[in-house]
Amino acid sequence: MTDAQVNTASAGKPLLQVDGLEGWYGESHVLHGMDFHVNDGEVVTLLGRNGAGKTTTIKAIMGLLNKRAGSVKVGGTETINLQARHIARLGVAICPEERGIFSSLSVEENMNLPPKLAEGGLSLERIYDLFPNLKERRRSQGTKLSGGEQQMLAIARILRTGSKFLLLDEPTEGLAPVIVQQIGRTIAALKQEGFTIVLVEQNFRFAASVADRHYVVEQGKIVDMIENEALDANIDKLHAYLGV
Amino acid sequence: MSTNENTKTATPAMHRSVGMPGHMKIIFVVLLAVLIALPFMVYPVFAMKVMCFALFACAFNLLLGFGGLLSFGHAAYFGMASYVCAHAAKVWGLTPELAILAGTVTAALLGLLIGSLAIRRQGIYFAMVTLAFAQMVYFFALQAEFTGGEDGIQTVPRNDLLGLFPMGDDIVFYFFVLFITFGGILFIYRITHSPFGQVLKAIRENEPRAISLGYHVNRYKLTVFVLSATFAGLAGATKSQVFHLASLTDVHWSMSGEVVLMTLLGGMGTVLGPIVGAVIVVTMQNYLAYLGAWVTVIQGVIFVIGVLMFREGIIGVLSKIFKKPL
Amino acid sequence: MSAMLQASGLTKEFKGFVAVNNVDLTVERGTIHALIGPNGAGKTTFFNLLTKFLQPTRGTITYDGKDITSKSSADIARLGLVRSFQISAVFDDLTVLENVRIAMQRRRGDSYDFWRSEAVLGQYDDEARGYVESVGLGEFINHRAAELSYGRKRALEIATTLSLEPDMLLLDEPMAGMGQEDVERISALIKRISEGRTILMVEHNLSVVADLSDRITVLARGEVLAEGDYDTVSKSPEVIEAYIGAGHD
Amino acid sequence: TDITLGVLNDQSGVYADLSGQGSVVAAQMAVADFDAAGKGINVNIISADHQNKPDIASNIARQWYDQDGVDAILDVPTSSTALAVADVTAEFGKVFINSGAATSDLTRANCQPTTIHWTYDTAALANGTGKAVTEAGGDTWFFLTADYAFGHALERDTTAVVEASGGEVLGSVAHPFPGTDFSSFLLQAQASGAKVIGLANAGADTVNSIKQASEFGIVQGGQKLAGLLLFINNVHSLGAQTAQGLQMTTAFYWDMNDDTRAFSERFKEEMGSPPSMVQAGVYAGTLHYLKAVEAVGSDDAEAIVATMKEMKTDDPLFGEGYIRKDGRVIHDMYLMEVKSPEESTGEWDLLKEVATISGEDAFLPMEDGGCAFALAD
Amino acid sequence: MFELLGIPPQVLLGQLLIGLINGSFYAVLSLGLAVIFGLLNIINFAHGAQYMMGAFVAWMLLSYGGIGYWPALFLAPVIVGVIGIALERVLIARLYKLDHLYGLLLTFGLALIIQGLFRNYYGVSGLPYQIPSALQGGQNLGFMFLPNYRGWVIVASVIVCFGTWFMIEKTRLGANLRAATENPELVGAFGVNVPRMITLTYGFGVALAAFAGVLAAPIYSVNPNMGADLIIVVFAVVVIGGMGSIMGSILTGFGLGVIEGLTRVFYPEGSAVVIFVIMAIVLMIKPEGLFGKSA
Ligand SMILES: Nc1ncnc2c1ncn2[C@@H]1O[C@H](COP(=O)(O)OP(=O)(O)OP(=O)(O)O)[C@@H](O)[C@H]1O
Ligand SMILES: Nc1ncnc2c1ncn2[C@@H]1O[C@H](COP(=O)(O)OP(=O)(O)OP(=O)(O)O)[C@@H](O)[C@H]1O
Ligand SMILES: [Mg+2]
Ligand SMILES: [Mg+2]
Repeated sequence: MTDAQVNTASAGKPLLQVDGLEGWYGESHVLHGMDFHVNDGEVVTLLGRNGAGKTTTIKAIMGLLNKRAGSVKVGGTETINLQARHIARLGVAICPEERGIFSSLSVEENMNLPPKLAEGGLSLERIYDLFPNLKERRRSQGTKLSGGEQQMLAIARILRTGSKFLLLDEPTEGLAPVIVQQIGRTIAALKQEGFTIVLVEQNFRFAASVADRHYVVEQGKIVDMIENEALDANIDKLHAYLGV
Repeated sequence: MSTNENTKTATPAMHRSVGMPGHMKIIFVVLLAVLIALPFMVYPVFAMKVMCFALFACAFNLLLGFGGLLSFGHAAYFGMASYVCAHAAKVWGLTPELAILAGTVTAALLGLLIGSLAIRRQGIYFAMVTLAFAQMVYFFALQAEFTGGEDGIQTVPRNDLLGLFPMGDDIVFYFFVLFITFGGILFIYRITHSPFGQVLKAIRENEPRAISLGYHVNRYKLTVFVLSATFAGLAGATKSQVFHLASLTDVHWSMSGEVVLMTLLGGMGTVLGPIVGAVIVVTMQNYLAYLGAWVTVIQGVIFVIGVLMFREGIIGVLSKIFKKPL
Repeated sequence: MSAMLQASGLTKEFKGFVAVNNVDLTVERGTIHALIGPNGAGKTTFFNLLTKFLQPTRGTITYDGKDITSKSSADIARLGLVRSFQISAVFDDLTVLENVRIAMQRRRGDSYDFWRSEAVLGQYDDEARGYVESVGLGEFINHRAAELSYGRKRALEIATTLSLEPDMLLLDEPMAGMGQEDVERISALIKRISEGRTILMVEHNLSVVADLSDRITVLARGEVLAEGDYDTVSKSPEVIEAYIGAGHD
Repeated sequence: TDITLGVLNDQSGVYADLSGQGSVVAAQMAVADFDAAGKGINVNIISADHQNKPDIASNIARQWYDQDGVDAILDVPTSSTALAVADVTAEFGKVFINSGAATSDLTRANCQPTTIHWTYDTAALANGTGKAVTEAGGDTWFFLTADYAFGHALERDTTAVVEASGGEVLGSVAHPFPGTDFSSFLLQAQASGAKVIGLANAGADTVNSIKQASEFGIVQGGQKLAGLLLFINNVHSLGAQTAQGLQMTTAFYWDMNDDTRAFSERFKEEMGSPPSMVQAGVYAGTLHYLKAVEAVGSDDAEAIVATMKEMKTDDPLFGEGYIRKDGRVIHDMYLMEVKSPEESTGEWDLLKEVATISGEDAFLPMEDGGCAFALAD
Repeated sequence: MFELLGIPPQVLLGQLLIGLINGSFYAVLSLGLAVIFGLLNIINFAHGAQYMMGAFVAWMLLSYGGIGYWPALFLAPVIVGVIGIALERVLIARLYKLDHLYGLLLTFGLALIIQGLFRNYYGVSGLPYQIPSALQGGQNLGFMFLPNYRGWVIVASVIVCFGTWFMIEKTRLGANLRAATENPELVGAFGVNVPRMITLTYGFGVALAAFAGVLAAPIYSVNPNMGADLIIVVFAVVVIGGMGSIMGSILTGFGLGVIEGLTRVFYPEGSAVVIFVIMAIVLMIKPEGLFGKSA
């Protein structure tokens, strides 16, 4: 199935256009020609089993993979040969799977670390409203936070930068249900404000509650795309993909 | 499922029922053959020096490459053993094997003392604690009467082996040294490939997990520390018999640095790396001596090139090429 | 029924911050007990206290009738109380088989034998293979652990733990980051191994908790908020507010 | 006859300037001046860096004797390496002509029949400076001693001389070797009230001590510094401004007479600086050795050493002298004083002679030395 | 007047002051080392050589260019810093992904090369460098004669140390630097130019070493070996202070100078080893160092 065929219902123009993306870790070839796109203002998820290549895709978009080929266009700019920091300046921000909290920085310093790239980031008050734990622990060393608190911090800090295109890799992992719901609401709110989000999720119930479309990743390829409205109709197919 | 997981099937760590893998047996046999022929090809004292340092580097590698502990004070064991052995041979008139034993035991005890304090610390702190203690040992060697201070212990005699066989001839003594060092290296190989070695590897990989499995991690670290110090001492003691002298050079921190260099240059965590590293460094010192003032510059250039070109050490690189642990 | 593990008045303070506050907890022999609670509630810290990876500020721990408050981590493991980690813990550079053998070796006690060839470890192979197969990793037995996917690493960790023949297991978020298929496999595995053992686990996946646990303790801000079976706990308004959230079905 | 000479010294470390390549040049000049080739003696000179490590020195010495056919080893500064080389030389029955090392043990407790010690030793330094300074009124001393064998030996020997000359030692402080900051020790020396501060150290340690003494105004305060082992290079690096008035003992100074000036001029063309006393000693030793070879007519070491000890020494740099049975070369030593900047006329015009000390007075008598083989018959 | 262990109090006061002066050198040097280690995870074994280069460049500026002490105090660190930057770009930058042992090995090699080259061209005896005329002479403090220059050394190093501390601990730039040492890729992914930042940091650390070298030139012998043995003492200072703690290395630098100074009075032979004894004790009792954050 090609990308053109599935692209019917979504509004807006593609902010991210990925064509024939290949990716390697050293010698091992992990991405085998990914084709997909994300429109401006959309929330799109990547679903797939462990090891399918979701994280690798995210890293490839962000320019964090040493070896990649194909085409990744962000807002029309070809980024396949750009370094991560130049991609970041196009307004892309990442919340990595392993969270990337800095232990030599306090919570607040972690929060202030990513430079402001554009206007319109969330204010500190709003972030503390969303994640009260962080306010309470803001003077602590970043890695002294509990696993879940670190996850919150990783999300919070890219909301400040003003980047409107977020790559979230399993943002709900290890979070209490209340917080998961809160993150769901946050994502919805961000979408309202015009953010574009690529979300990697294991928890597809959560994914279904926030996303417009879902791409299914298998062995380094996009094997299917399901519109969120059509999810119920396709639930068996999806279960088969995910091996449930 | 993932293609990746199936590509590498015959992994090197695959279990075999025989003790030593075939290619290692061949390498050791060839090595032994070379060593037997060596004194007839190069200057025997030089050959003995190389072997002492090879053993020293292997002992150090046992701790760093297999125990995951970087000691920056191994000169302490090497040097103290060298002093005690020299003193035993010269003042007490002990035979070579007993003098060397005395030196080795001293190193083991020193290792036990320093090790039991140092292993409580990790990483660079561990390295610094060992350095600190080694500096104290150096200070002791400088101040103590019996070490002869700056002059060292000179004119150390080589008494008759077992009180029977004269050892004055370098070629004869060479074979005694060969026995000690080659035996030591084989023993170290065995340690790294023993049940104990497996546990060490596990501890190095993931210490908290090893603890949670019930391992008293510190006892293992201490054991490997003492073993390493002991073999370092064996090397140092033997060296003092080879050269008829023990001096401050052997306890100075730059000696600790040298053994780190040898190991890294050859390839830490490999069996042959330290040996190759020792050969290179000792040869370099020996032959560069004729280049006069440029010696340090050339030495520096070699280290820089070594680090930039052979990051995993020479043997580390070779072992990658041949896809076999060497 | 009798208490397998009992913590009373357990407290941990970090420079002016109380992470675990005067917690009393009893785990009955032969049950699966779940510990849940919001992020930062102190669950991992509590585990660390039980296994002495952290030193309690106050309180006592009794295991199988013995006071273990002053024992070391390794000794606690030797008594049969073994833990897993929130972030998966395997020995990356060892093969699957060797990972399991390391644990068995400790139980048999030849681990200091530095003069013997590792070939003697071959004696454990058959038994180790059994544990590996029991978690469904048979076909990966000679792979380096580093090459396994996340879910399989968790399975390997459990196999390793099991080979110690522990009486009690502490599992910290065994399902975190796992795909659906793995969640179900590991759930089934936990159920299977709970036979004749006592398990205390931390988990955020509520359906797993509901499915597996006999009893649940909810921790919040370092204190016990509620305790009981799933139905009782999940209906408690405090728990819903602090943890489950209104939107959960 | 074919002769191979090995110059073994420090070519990269702290003594490289006063021995090093300059000693090799000095040996070559001796060969040329002797016109060895014209006399049918084919001399080959090799050299190596012992890095001040006795094991390296001993290894090289062995290899030289065993494999490279070296007949005599020259120079070898630092006591520990010199003692090691002396032993190896005796073992192989070759010749060792030391110039660079200070330890008087080379001709005392650790003497060897094959060792010749040319230029200076701790006893001579002590005798020179210690005696002259004490007799000139500096009768209370305080020592700054490098905390290793050499420093302690120097302090011990000088103390003996000072006391024998009617002086008194008020105290001493041992500083780590090598050290960088001496101000603390200097303050202790200052507080002692001694008239003379004896510097029983060498190289950069001595230079730093003197530099800092001037900074703390110690000389202005009325105390006098005595450098027990100072080479011309050290004085040069201090500069006349800082070092003026300092007294020191030396076996050789380039500006003593026409012969030394002529030699030094040639040497300076090669090396860029005038020779140190160590380099001068290598020259003189080589020359004397070659004379003995010519006399013997072969490379028979035992005969050569015997001839060297029999023949009077006589060369342009050290003048006339002789070699004692224990291997000690007896020649005059000089007490010098550093010129003030006004007196100095050139970069290297640094010293003026205060007194000549005859060889018999400068070096310890053999009877007191404890050299077993020399005293045996 | 009372005496402490036979030492008159005015002598003791003098010794304390001297210790503080030596501590100034430790502080500036260990600060540079701590900056480089803390932020780049490289144990810069060439630090001693770079300190020596600072002194030499000052000497060269004077002898070849007639440029005196005061301009040299600024110029020499800049020149040596630029050389450091070149080294970092060409050589050290290739090692960041590896264990810090390799950085140590490489910089050790660099130190050998630098020292060897200087020895070949300038010999080992040392070169004269005079105290600037404005700072000649000294003050009689009653208990001791304090050379003006030594007083200046304390002032200059205190200013430099605290300036550096402020920059790293209290500014955004510093936070970026600290983060970049932990996970340079991620910091890059936030849009920060990490390689340039790291290069400049190395250059800055090297410049600190050179600054200490210029300070030292008038009072210590300017010779190629002047920094050779310093590195392990200075590194010990960093460890005692707590690795990664900038303030720790500053305060420890001054503190150890004083302790070493006192040892020189009571047990002079031991003054070379006292820092290591303290290091062993500190690491046994408080492994993260006096001012380090606990792991
Ligand atoms: N650093 C690495 N080096 C080598 N191979 C890797 C590396 N990281 C991931 N892989 C391999 O690449 C493949 C894709 O991994 P990736 O992390 O993208 O999966 P994922 O879909 O994000 O899985 P998960 O849901 O477990 O996070 C897997 O087979 C994995 O084993
Ligand atoms: N070493 C430490 N120093 C200071 N505070 C700490 C330390 N370890 C944990 N904390 C704090 O203690 C609290 C409890 O942490 P803990 O890791 O036990 O939470 P948790 O219940 O396991 O949370 P999660 O579900 O997110 O893993 C957190 O607020 C954390 O920030
Ligand atoms: Mg992933
Ligand atoms: Mg937790």
